[in-house]
This record gives sequence, C-alpha cells and structure tokens, in this order.
Amino acid sequence: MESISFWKKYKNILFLILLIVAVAIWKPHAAIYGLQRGSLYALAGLPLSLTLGIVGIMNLSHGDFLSLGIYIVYMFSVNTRMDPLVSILPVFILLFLLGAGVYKLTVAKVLKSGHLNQLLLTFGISMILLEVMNLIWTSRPRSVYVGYSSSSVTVAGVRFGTYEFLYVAFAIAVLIGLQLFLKKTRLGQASFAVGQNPRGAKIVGINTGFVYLIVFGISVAILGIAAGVMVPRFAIFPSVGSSYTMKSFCLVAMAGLGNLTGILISGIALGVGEAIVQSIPGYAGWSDIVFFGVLIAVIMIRSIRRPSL
Amino acid sequence: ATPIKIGAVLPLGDITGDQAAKAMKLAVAEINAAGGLLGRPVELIVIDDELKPEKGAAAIDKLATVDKVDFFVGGMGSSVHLAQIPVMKRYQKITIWIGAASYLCENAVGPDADWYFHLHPWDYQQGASYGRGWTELSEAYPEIRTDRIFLAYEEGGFGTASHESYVALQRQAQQGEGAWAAIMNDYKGVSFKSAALGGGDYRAMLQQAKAYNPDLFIWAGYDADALPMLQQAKEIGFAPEFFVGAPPGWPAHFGDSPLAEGVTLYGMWAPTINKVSPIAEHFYNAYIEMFKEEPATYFAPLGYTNIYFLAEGIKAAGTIDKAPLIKALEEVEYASPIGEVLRIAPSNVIKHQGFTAQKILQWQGGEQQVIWPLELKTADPMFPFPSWEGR
Amino acid sequence: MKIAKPLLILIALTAAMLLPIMTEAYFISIAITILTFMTLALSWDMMLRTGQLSFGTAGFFGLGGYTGIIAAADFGVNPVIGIVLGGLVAGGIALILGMAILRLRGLYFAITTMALASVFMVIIRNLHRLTGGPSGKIVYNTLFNYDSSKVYWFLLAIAVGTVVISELFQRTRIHFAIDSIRADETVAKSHGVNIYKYLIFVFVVTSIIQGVIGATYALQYGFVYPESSFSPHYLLLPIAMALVGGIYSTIGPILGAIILGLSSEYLKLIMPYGHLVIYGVIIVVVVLFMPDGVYGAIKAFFMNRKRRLEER
Amino acid sequence: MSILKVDRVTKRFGGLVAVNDVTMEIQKGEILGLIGPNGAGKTTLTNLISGVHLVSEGKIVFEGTDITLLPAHKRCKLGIARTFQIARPLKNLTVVENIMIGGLFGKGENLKTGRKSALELCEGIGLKKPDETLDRITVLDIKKMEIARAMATNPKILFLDEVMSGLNMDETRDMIYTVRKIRDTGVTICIIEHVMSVIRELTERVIVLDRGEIIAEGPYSVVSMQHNVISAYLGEDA
Amino acid sequence: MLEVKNLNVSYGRIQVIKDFTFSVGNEAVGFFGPNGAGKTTLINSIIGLVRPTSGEINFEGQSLLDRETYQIVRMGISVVPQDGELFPIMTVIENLRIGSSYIKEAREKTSERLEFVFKIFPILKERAFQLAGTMSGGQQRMLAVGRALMAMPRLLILDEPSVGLQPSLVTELFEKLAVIKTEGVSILLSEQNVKQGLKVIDRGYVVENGTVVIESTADDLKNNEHVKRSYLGL
Ligand SMILES: Nc1ncnc2c1ncn2[C@@H]1O[C@H](COP(=O)(O)OP(=O)(O)OP(=O)(O)O)[C@@H](O)[C@H]1O
Ligand SMILES: Nc1ncnc2c1ncn2[C@@H]1O[C@H](COP(=O)(O)OP(=O)(O)OP(=O)(O)O)[C@@H](O)[C@H]1O
Ligand SMILES: CC(C)C[C@H](N)C(=O)O
Ligand SMILES: [Mg+2]
Ligand SMILES: [Mg+2]
Repeated sequence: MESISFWKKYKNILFLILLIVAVAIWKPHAAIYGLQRGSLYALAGLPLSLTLGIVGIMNLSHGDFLSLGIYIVYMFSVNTRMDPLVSILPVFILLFLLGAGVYKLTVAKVLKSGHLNQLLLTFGISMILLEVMNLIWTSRPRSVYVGYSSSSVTVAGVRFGTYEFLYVAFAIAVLIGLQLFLKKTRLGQASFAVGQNPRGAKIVGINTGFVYLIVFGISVAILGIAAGVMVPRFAIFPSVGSSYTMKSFCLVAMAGLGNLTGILISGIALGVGEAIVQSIPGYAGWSDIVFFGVLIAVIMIRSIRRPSL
Repeated sequence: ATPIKIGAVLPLGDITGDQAAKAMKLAVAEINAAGGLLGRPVELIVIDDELKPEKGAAAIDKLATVDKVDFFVGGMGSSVHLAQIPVMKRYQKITIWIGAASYLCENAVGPDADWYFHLHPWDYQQGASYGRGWTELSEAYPEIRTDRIFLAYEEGGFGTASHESYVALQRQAQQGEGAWAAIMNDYKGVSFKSAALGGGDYRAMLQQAKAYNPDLFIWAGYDADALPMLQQAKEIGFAPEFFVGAPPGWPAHFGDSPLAEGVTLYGMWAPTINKVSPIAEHFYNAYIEMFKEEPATYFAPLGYTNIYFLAEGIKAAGTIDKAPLIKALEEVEYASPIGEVLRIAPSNVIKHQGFTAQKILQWQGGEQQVIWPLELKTADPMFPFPSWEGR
Repeated sequence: MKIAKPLLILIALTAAMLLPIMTEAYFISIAITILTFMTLALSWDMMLRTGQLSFGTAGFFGLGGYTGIIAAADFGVNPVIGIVLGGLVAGGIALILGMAILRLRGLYFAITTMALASVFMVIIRNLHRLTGGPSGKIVYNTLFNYDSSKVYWFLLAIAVGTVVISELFQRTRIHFAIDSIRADETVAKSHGVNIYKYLIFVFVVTSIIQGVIGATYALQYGFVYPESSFSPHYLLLPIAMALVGGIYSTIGPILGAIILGLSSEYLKLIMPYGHLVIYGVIIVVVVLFMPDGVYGAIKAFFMNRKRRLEER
Repeated sequence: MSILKVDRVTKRFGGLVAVNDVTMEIQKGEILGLIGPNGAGKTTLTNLISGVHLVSEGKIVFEGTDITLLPAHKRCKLGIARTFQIARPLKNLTVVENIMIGGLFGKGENLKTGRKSALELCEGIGLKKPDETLDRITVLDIKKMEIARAMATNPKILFLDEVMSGLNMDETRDMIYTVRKIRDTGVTICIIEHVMSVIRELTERVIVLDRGEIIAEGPYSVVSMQHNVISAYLGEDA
Repeated sequence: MLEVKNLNVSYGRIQVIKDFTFSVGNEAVGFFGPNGAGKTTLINSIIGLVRPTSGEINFEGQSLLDRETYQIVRMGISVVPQDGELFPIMTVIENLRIGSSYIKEAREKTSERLEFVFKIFPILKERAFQLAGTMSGGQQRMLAVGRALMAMPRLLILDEPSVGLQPSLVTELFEKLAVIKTEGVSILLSEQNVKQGLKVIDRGYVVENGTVVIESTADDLKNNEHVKRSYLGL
C-alpha cells in the first residue's frame, strides 16, 4: 500500500524528469528553454490553481494583476533604482494588499452568486486594470535593464542562458511554499474546506471570509514574485500579462483542479513540448498546436479515467 | 464660415494612434492659426477604432453621416482597415490613409478608387526600399555585405507579410531583377511568436539564425520584442554583422540600454532628422510644446503629414470639390517632417500611393541616426555590430 | 397583460425592421454590430443552459468566417450560400468534436473548447494556400455589395431566427431536458433524458449559429484575418453581454447586447480616452448590484411590486 | 413471475467491494424490502440496476432483456424508476416541472399531457404547491416530489431509497399509504429503509444485505428473528 | 446556558419562526415536530447561518446575534447539520480532524477525540482514508455526528442525527449521547425518532408551524396524547 502510493505520487515527476533527460540528449536547447519557460508558466499558473482549484474563485483578471505587478516593479526600479529581484519583497506585500482590497470590495460580494458572476466581475476588473495601465504608462513598452539578465555559461559545448533558471527556482520555491501553507498551516487546511463546502467550513469554526481574503491576496501577491523575476527579461507593456490568464487556466485544467504539483509538471511538459517544436526548422508556427493538443489530450484521457463520485 | 471637416479614425489606446491623433491636432491648430483653408476654419474629429474592425467601420459611418465630414484620414492596423474599405467605398469621399501596410488592403481598394490616397508604404514596397538602401550603402561603403539574409518574422500578419515579400524579392534577385538583384544571395526566414501576442521566447529562432550566420539579420515584429530579442541574442552569443529591427515603434528609453548600441532599424523617421530637415525640426518642437511629450513613433510625423498634405491640395485646388481636389492632390509636393518630399504615384494596384520607402537608421549613442537615404544621412553606419562583450 | 406581450414584440420587431429607413448609416452600422454580438451572446447562453460553459464561441465564429470567405473567393459561390456553408461547416465540426468533448464538464469543457478554438486558428494560419495564412484573405463579392441596410435586414433575420430557436428551446421539451441536465445529470438520465443526445444537439445548433454569424461578419466586410477572426473579443464580449443582461433567458442576452453595445459607442463619443475604463466599471457595477443581470433585476422588481400589491 | 433478475453481480470501487456476487430476483407486483447495515451496498445495488453505475461483473435482466450495459435513460424507458437516498431535487425547476421531467422523457408525453399528469400526481401524493420552487418546500414535500417524479415515468418497478427517513409517525403513515396505492396500480416496489416499522408493515419479503452479500431472505417476521441479522443490523433493541 | 427569547425568523416574506422562546440549561433538550415546522431554521439561527428578524439569542450570557457562525462555533457550540455539510473530497479522517482544528480547546485533544469517535462508529476508523463523498448515506451521517463530537462542545446541537442510520446504531448513538450528557455537555436535539430521542432528553418542545405547542419534561411527553399519536405511532 505504502509503496504503491509512493509510486503513484511521484510517477508524474519521474516521467517528467525522464522526459527532460531524454530531450536534453536529443536537443539540449529545447530541454533547457522548455524547462525555463515552462517553469514560468507554472509560476504564473500556481496562484490561479490556488484560487480556482482550491477555493473555487474564478479570476479572469489574473494576468492583468501580473501586468500591474510588473509595472510596480518597474516603478520601484525607476524611482528608487531598486533591483527587480529585490523589489519582489515590497511588491509582494503591495500586491497582497491590493488583492485583498479588490477581494473585499468586489469579489467577496459575488462569491455566493456563483462562478459565472465571478467570471463577469473579473472580466470587468481585467478591463479596468488594462485600460488604467494603458492610460498611465501608454502602450509603449518599457524595460528595466540589468546586466545579469543575459548572462550565460557553456557546459559540454552547449551555451545557454542562466538567468531563466530563476524561473525554475522560483516556481519550485513557490510550489513548496504553497504546499507547506496548504498542508502544514491551519489556514491552508481551511482553504480546502472552504473550497469544498463554505457552509460546512463555517460550521467547524472556520472564518471563511478571512480564508478567502488571504487566499486571494496571496494569489495576487505571488504574481508579484513572477513579476519581479520577469521584469529583467520582459518588455513591459499593459497587456504583457494578459496571455498568462488563459495559459494559467489551461494549466489548471491540465493538472486537474487543486493539483499544485501538477501545475509545475504540466507547465514544464508544455514548455518542453513547445520548445521542441520551435527548434524544428520551419515548424515554429505549429508550437501552439503542441500546447493545445497536449492539453486537450491530457484532459480527455483523464476524463476517461476519472473516478466516479 | 462653415468649417472644413476632417474625420480621423485611429486606435487611441495605442501609442501610434494616440500620437498620430495629437500630431493631426497640432497641424489643424497651425492651419487655423494661419487663417484656415479657403477662408474656412478646419475642424478635426477623431474617433477611436479600438483596434477592432467593426468599430473602425462604424467610425467611418459615423463620420460620414453624423459628423458629415468632408474627408477621411487616419489608419493603423490592416485588419481594421479591411473592414473599413467597403464602407469607404460607399461614401467615396477623398480618403488619405497613413496606416495599413498589407497589400491585401490595396487589393480590396482596387484600381478604380481615385478618391483613395495611401501614404504609408505597402509591405512589398518596404522590402524593395530596403534593397535600394542596402545597394546604395554597399556602394558607399564597400565593406558592407548583405549576401546572406536571415529574416525573423513574427508569425502574425504583420511579420508574415514581410517574409512573403522577401521571398518574392529573392526570387527576382536570383533572376537578376528587382531591388535586391545585386546584393542578396541567400535568404532564410524563420517565424517567432511576438511578445506582444503572448510569446517572447526567441531563442530557438536565434539559434537557427546563429547557425545560418547571416550578414544581415532582420527581425520584423513589434516594439515589445526589441529588448528581449537583444538580450536573448546576447545570451546565446549571436552577433551578426548587422542586427536590424523593423518594428513600427521602439520601446521607451530604448537608446539608454547598453544593448541598443549599433542596432540598425527600419523606420520612417527619427528625431535626428531635425538636423537635416527644417520642417521636421519645426514639427518636433511644436509637438513637444503642445503636448509636453516627445513624438515616439513615426506615426506622429505621419499624422502631421496626413493633414498638411490634404491642406496643400485644398490650397492648390482652391476648392474642396472632389474632382479638382483629386487632381490637385496628385500634383502636390509636400516636404514632410518625415524627411522627404511626399509625391503621389501609382503602386501595384492603386493610383495614389504616397511614400514608398522606409529609412535605414541606426542606434548610435542612444539616438537613432539616419544612415540611408544618403542625402538625409546623419551618421555613418557602424559595423560590424559591436560585440556583446562588456555590455 | 396577455395581449401586451405579443403587441410589444410586434412593435419592437416593426421598429427594428424600419430602422434602416429611419436612421443614418451610423446607427445601422452599430445595430449590425449589436445584432452580431447579440446572436453570439444568445447562442452562448443557449449552450450554458445545459450547464456547459463553452469558450468555443470565437472558434466557431472564425471557422464560419473562413468557410464563407473561402467559398466565396475560391469557389465563387454567392455570399449567402457561403454563409449557409459557414454554418454547416461549423456545425459539422461541432458534431464531430462534440462527440468526444461533451463528456467533459465544467472547467475542463470550457478550457477544451477554448483550446480547440486556438487549434482552429493555428491550423488556419498555417494553411497558407487555402486560407491566406497569417495575412488573411479578402473577397470581392461581399454580402449585398456593401449595402448596409440589406446586411442589416439579413442579420436581423438571423437574429430573429436565433431568438425563435432560443424560445423554442425554452418552450418545448428541450427546455426540460437541458434544465434537468444542468441541475443534476444523474437525475436527468434516471428519468429518461438522453443527456448525450441533447448536449450534442444543443452544441451543434449553437455552433451553427456561431458559424453563420461569423460568415456573415466576414462576408459583410469581405475579409478574414486570423488574429481578428478568432479574436477572444468574440468570446468574452458575448459572455459579458449575456451575463449583464441575465443568463438562462432569451431577453437577457438581447438586453445585454443592446446595453453594452450602445454604451460602448456612447462612452467613446463622450470620452475619447479611457472610455474602456468606464465600460469596465459598468460591468463591475452590474455584477455587484444586479447579480442576476439587468433582466433578472427587472423581473425581481416587478415580482416584488406584484407581491406588494397583492398584500395590500 | 420475476420482473428483474440480478445475476452474480459484483461492484468494486477501487479496492472496495461494495456489492459482492449478488444474485436475486424481484417478483412482479411484490413489495420487496431491501435492508442491511449502513454501507451494505443497498444504494449501490439500486444504482447498478438503474444504470447510474455499471456493474463490475455479472448480469442484470429486466423482463427478459439483458440491461447490463444499457444507459440509464434507456432503462428508465423500459420501466425502471428510482428515488434518491439523498434527495436530488432539480432546484432550477418548480415542483410540477420536476415531475414533468419523468413524464416527458421517461414516458414520452408531450408538454400538455405531461403537465396534466404531473399535476395529477401532485394531487395524488399531496403536494399542495405545484408551482413552488424547490428551495421553499419541506423535506417531506421533496420526498413526495421525488416519488411523483419517479412515478411520472410510468415505471414497472420502483426503487424507493429511504423515503421514510426523517418523517414523523403521521407522515410515515401517510407515506406507507401512498406506497401501497402505487403498488395497487401494478407497480413492483423495492423499498430500502432503516425504519423497521415501515418494513414490517409494507413488505411481503425482505432481502438482507451485509457487506455486499445477501445474508438473509424471507418475510420480515422470519428474517428479523435470525441471529445474523440481529447482530449485524438490528441490534438487541429492535 | 442557551436562551432564546421571542425569536422571529422569516424567509423573504414568509415567517417561519414566530415568537419562539426556549432555553437549554445543563441538560438535554429535544425538538419534535412535523416537517417544515421550523426546527432546522431555529438551529440555523442559533449558529448564525440564518439571521432572525427579531428576538434574542444568548449563550452563557453573551448575545449570538451579531456573531459570525465561526465565532459562535468557537464559543463552544457545535452542530450536526441536517444535511451533513461534509467535505466530500476530503478523507474521513480529514473531515474528523477539521472538526477540532479550529477550536482551541479541542485541537490539543484531537487524538483522544478521534479514539472516542472511532469507538462509537468503528466503520469510520476502517474507512479513515475513503473520501467522504463516496461513503454510503448512513456512513456520511455517522461522519457528520463524529465531526461535531470532535469539537468537544459545551452545547451539542444535533439536527436529526439518526436519519439513515441502521437500527442498531441508532440505539447505540442515543446511548452514547446519554453518556456525553453526563459528562456535562448540554444537548439540543431535533429528532423524528421520538421514541429514541425521549431516552436521552430531559425536556422537550413540540414545535408546530414555528411555535411551541407543548413544552414539558420527557416523561410527560411520553404520556401526552398528541405526542403519542403523531410522533410515537402508538
Ligand atoms: N463511489 C464510491 N467510491 C468508493 N466507495 C463507495 C462509493 N460508493 C459507495 N461506496 C462504498 O460502498 C459501500 C456500499 O455503499 P452503499 O451506499 O451502497 O451502502 P448502503 O447499503 O446504501 O448504506 P446506507 O444504509 O448507509 O445508505 C459503502 O461502504 C460505501 O462506502
Ligand atoms: N431558504 C428558504 N427559503 C424559503 N423558505 C424556506 C427556506 N428554508 C426553509 N424554508 C421553509 O421554512 C419552513 C421551516 O423549515 P425548516 O427546515 O426549519 O423545518 P424543520 O422543522 O427543520 O423541518 P424538517 O423536519 O423537514 O427538517 C418550511 O416551510 C420550509 O419550507
Ligand atoms: C506599420 C503598420 C502600418 C503595420 C500595421 N500594423 C498593419 O497591419 O499594416
Ligand atoms: Mg444507501
Ligand atoms: Mg429540519
């Protein structure tokens, strides 16, 4: 029983490591780039998995909060010359407060009226955020340059960038942090309870409003971490984060609701898949097909095996 | 007197449309300050197309029927324009367009629309103009070689059109024809997903470019791609002889980045043109004075040109009646802040095409210097592209 | 009350039909856009009534558009036939895909439909010869040769047709089938409802509508362009309209489309910059204060008044 | 004559065997009691027969047709109806509309006749507010609605899963009367119940399930004396 | 300990609880009454899930009216809701643990409490790692009762705990409740199985149409004609 569950638990991770090793032998760059970008997808997807997968709040403005975080990092850099990676700390706090505030003012009021109203609400919020950023900073991209962001090393004749390994590190760190939060803290445990049955959660003494607030705040705040690591490598413009909303939703669907480790695995798997296609001359245009094709395949296969409740 | 009404449709949420609109306002203000046209004041009505085709089309209808404008101006995206063309055909008002580079728009307009003037060069014209540019440059600087050309193009319509026109130009070049006849030997195009559309990882493409080892590396994408592309090129150690970018605009403070030095670009305008063109300098200063911001894209001087070109035509015709005005516009020679004189000539399909060329510029010391056309040159080209070491 | 409703519908319909005669091209053009989005919103809502949240609207819209343009450009068919083909192709593909994906539920169905829409786009973008690839494709014989009144009437007919289908869905046994599926599939199937059949049926019908409207849109302007034909705009805006108006009804999406369609134009006129912020604010305010949409709020208002009157 | 035959049916959920090699027959026209401890597999058996779950092994035959692999809606149309232990009202529909679902799809009525017969069923079972929405009615009414909804499909056999639980004596008596009436129209009934007074009063025969297996079968008066039944299920008190 | 005075509760315009007054001391109190009488509504107003229109609810001298459910629960009231309100995709043991996790006093005694619950319902131990949502109806009921017991409440409210339990377990449950009562826990019980309920309670209220129709001791209730006929089936 024990060994079976161990195998079950780590099966996917083992597969992933095997996949990366295999790809690394075949196309080292695809493996590295895929691992790096995939981790970034996961880093952005993890907080959505927390809000959507665990407590069941639908957030279409996810990516726009990421954009906002990116602009805040930018402002820190412009006004205080703070290194983007250092600014993660204050940005994390600022975004937490912002997320909590937005939650309190709006999301809290539509929790009871279901997913669809959350969808509409956050669509509206997304629009407001996007347009306000556009008004303040215009559509013209900005950037923060730090020397280390394009550093590289050569190992066994393969030259590759080192900066983006930060995505991997941060994604793993956030994953572990979230897992610890969910498994080891009572607030984390309460998140599961609140997600499954808010009324039941109240009955056992959980302050559900507080749990929602914290979880929403944390998920927005984590986007601040993503923003901090992204800024040195990304052009900064209002819709820079937009595409991460759908990507994150895709990851959550692929990993399965509530499966955080699955987000990292799926993110990297999709990243590597994309990178392989991009590395085949003449087929770069098809890389989205890999992304979506794998996604659909995984969802379909899982639906066949889904245990009945 | 009743005003002459000009209706503009632009994407105001985008820096290009926003600044074009501002430049148009500047031009109108200047014209009115000078007493208007034909003794009538000029009125400008600007509508946001939100980059959405159906909104752009509705805007034309509104300008025509509610505001009852006399002329249509403006333009940015090709897809918005494609939706506007049928509507414009309904009104057949004199239309002077500064956006939309896709040849499909020209096909949609058709050869008979004598009321249609298009100022922005078409995609194929841009490709050809670069050929002329590099030919002249390699004559002026014999060390410059452009034998092997690698084009990285964003996988959307904007980039793919560039690729297609290069493919056609290469075919001609192999038969010893066309603008690239003498200078292009081998060509390779690889697409990438633009950061503006959710992409931004160019490394796979750059690896292919590095392996190809081009003389001329050109990327056709958006302003959001500019810096990340350089960073990633540095990361993989890819430094071609010429690193050329062809986005419609550049990021703010791009010149401040150490990676910018020596980057070549295709564009229609740069602030340095002030040094060689008084009208450009006038425009530049007036714009800053009026809006307290710098013109950041070539759509600003283009928008200014858009109004003045029309105004010159009206002045010459002495009327706003369609037939004589079209005739007059065909004859107008307007020295524009873009740097060159605007003259109308036929293009592949339409009768009234304005500019046909972009310029070749280069980032040097944080500024865009003109290196071609040679008569507008503000600096000598820097090449080969400086190595990545130490920046 | 009994006569008032048909009368009201008659008046609204007559007014709608006379609109091109009474107003300027601008309003026709706005009305065309509103009808386009209204039909999309309604079709999305019709699928939602089965409990399935579809994110595939833009996909079938684009598919219909491409079919219409290709039919007209490469095979020279009449645009109206192109539109019919657009519907058929969208419906056919929905049928094939539906058989596989309609076993999915909730988020999984939603994301899969969205992913499929993206797959359509990538495929179309890479089939240069047929579709024009990333540059798009144009056609010269547009729908009714740019005559916007005719386009309007045509769209009105499609919209009315969709309304009729929606009402049929609300008034026939289909209503009971899809409502029971939405509420509890186990109960539905245990009481004789063939869930799969109804889901596929509704999915195909709504996809046909989306395909038809996509083809109409494309042929009216005479072009398709991957980024704009499959734009998420044709997914999110209809959803917003349906929700703002009030879901699970015919009137709701109609109201929503009119409200959001008009207000977006109006806002733009009074504030050229930043109008989209206000637009977003309107949406947020509607959700916060009218959780059941505008139609839901109106219904509740009259319900309360009726009750108050009864109590007196 | 047997109407339904369950032939060596097993149902496994992962490692757990919920129903284990059960063979039984239900006779036409009888009221059969299905009893047994919590988790014995009674509801699961109902789910297998009505098609909510598919069997892991074995065969189910209804009126001579093998229905083992038939989807639920087809079984319903053949004449198998059921209620749910944890009531499952369709909350977006009114009481009468809930009932109409059965008529429209189980029996194939049209809207008009469907509504009419649903209203008749409401009246027959004592649902006084047919147009009320489901969040406003009591547990008893929801149970009645579930029975009426099942009856609307015009079943030949009806499975009642704990419809009497949570009712007081008055209400229980009422419900027993209702069940009898249904049987008198010729419907075979299989009733699952933990309230023994009901089983005693209603059933002609009971089957006792324990850990997925049949441990006793016969009239309640006999079975309830059996040692194994008492120790596994009834307790000393009953 | 718990005092409810002149309570009125409405859903929309329908008044469900009318001027209801009752109290629970250091004892077990029962609510009996037909379906729809308002028992669940009453319980829900005590624990703050339903907001009364007027009246008073005091627990150990403190008003519960303006408190959130979680605060009320943390004051020492725990409830077995009528429909269980379990966490379906958590395991049995997680459901139980959560019952004590958010109540300070109970948290430290979690393992003791688990043993206690497992003794009453051995099946819960056997199925500790099964998902709650896949348990049988009766098993879920046990879990709901078990979860409430985990909280070590001073007032235990049970809304029809015996529904769906096999007869032997019903007997056992009420025996255990009697024991719990002697340990100083007050009990408020709403129950249709009046015969069993009467074994535990000290006093009872017969609730009909949102008001008290009979209030008396357990023994008197046993002999009351109305109770006999409608609730005991005699
Ligand atoms: N989906 C499922 N997954 C895993 N186990 C299940 C599932 N459904 C039921 N079980 C288990 O199967 C067994 C039989 O359950 P069933 O619901 O049939 O019992 P029952 O006889 O109806 O009990 P009760 O009298 O409590 O309603 C139980 O042990 C239950 O935990
Ligand atoms: N959310 C609600 N909205 C409207 N009416 C409700 C609501 N909940 C309950 N009611 C009504 O309030 C009355 C009292 O219901 P309640 O559930 O409190 O009764 P109960 O005594 O617990 O009955 P039971 O024995 O069925 O559990 C019933 O008539 C019921 O229909
Ligand atoms: C340079 C710009 C005019 C290009 C524009 N985006 C187009 O689609 O044509
Ligand atoms: Mg059961
Ligand atoms: Mg109750």
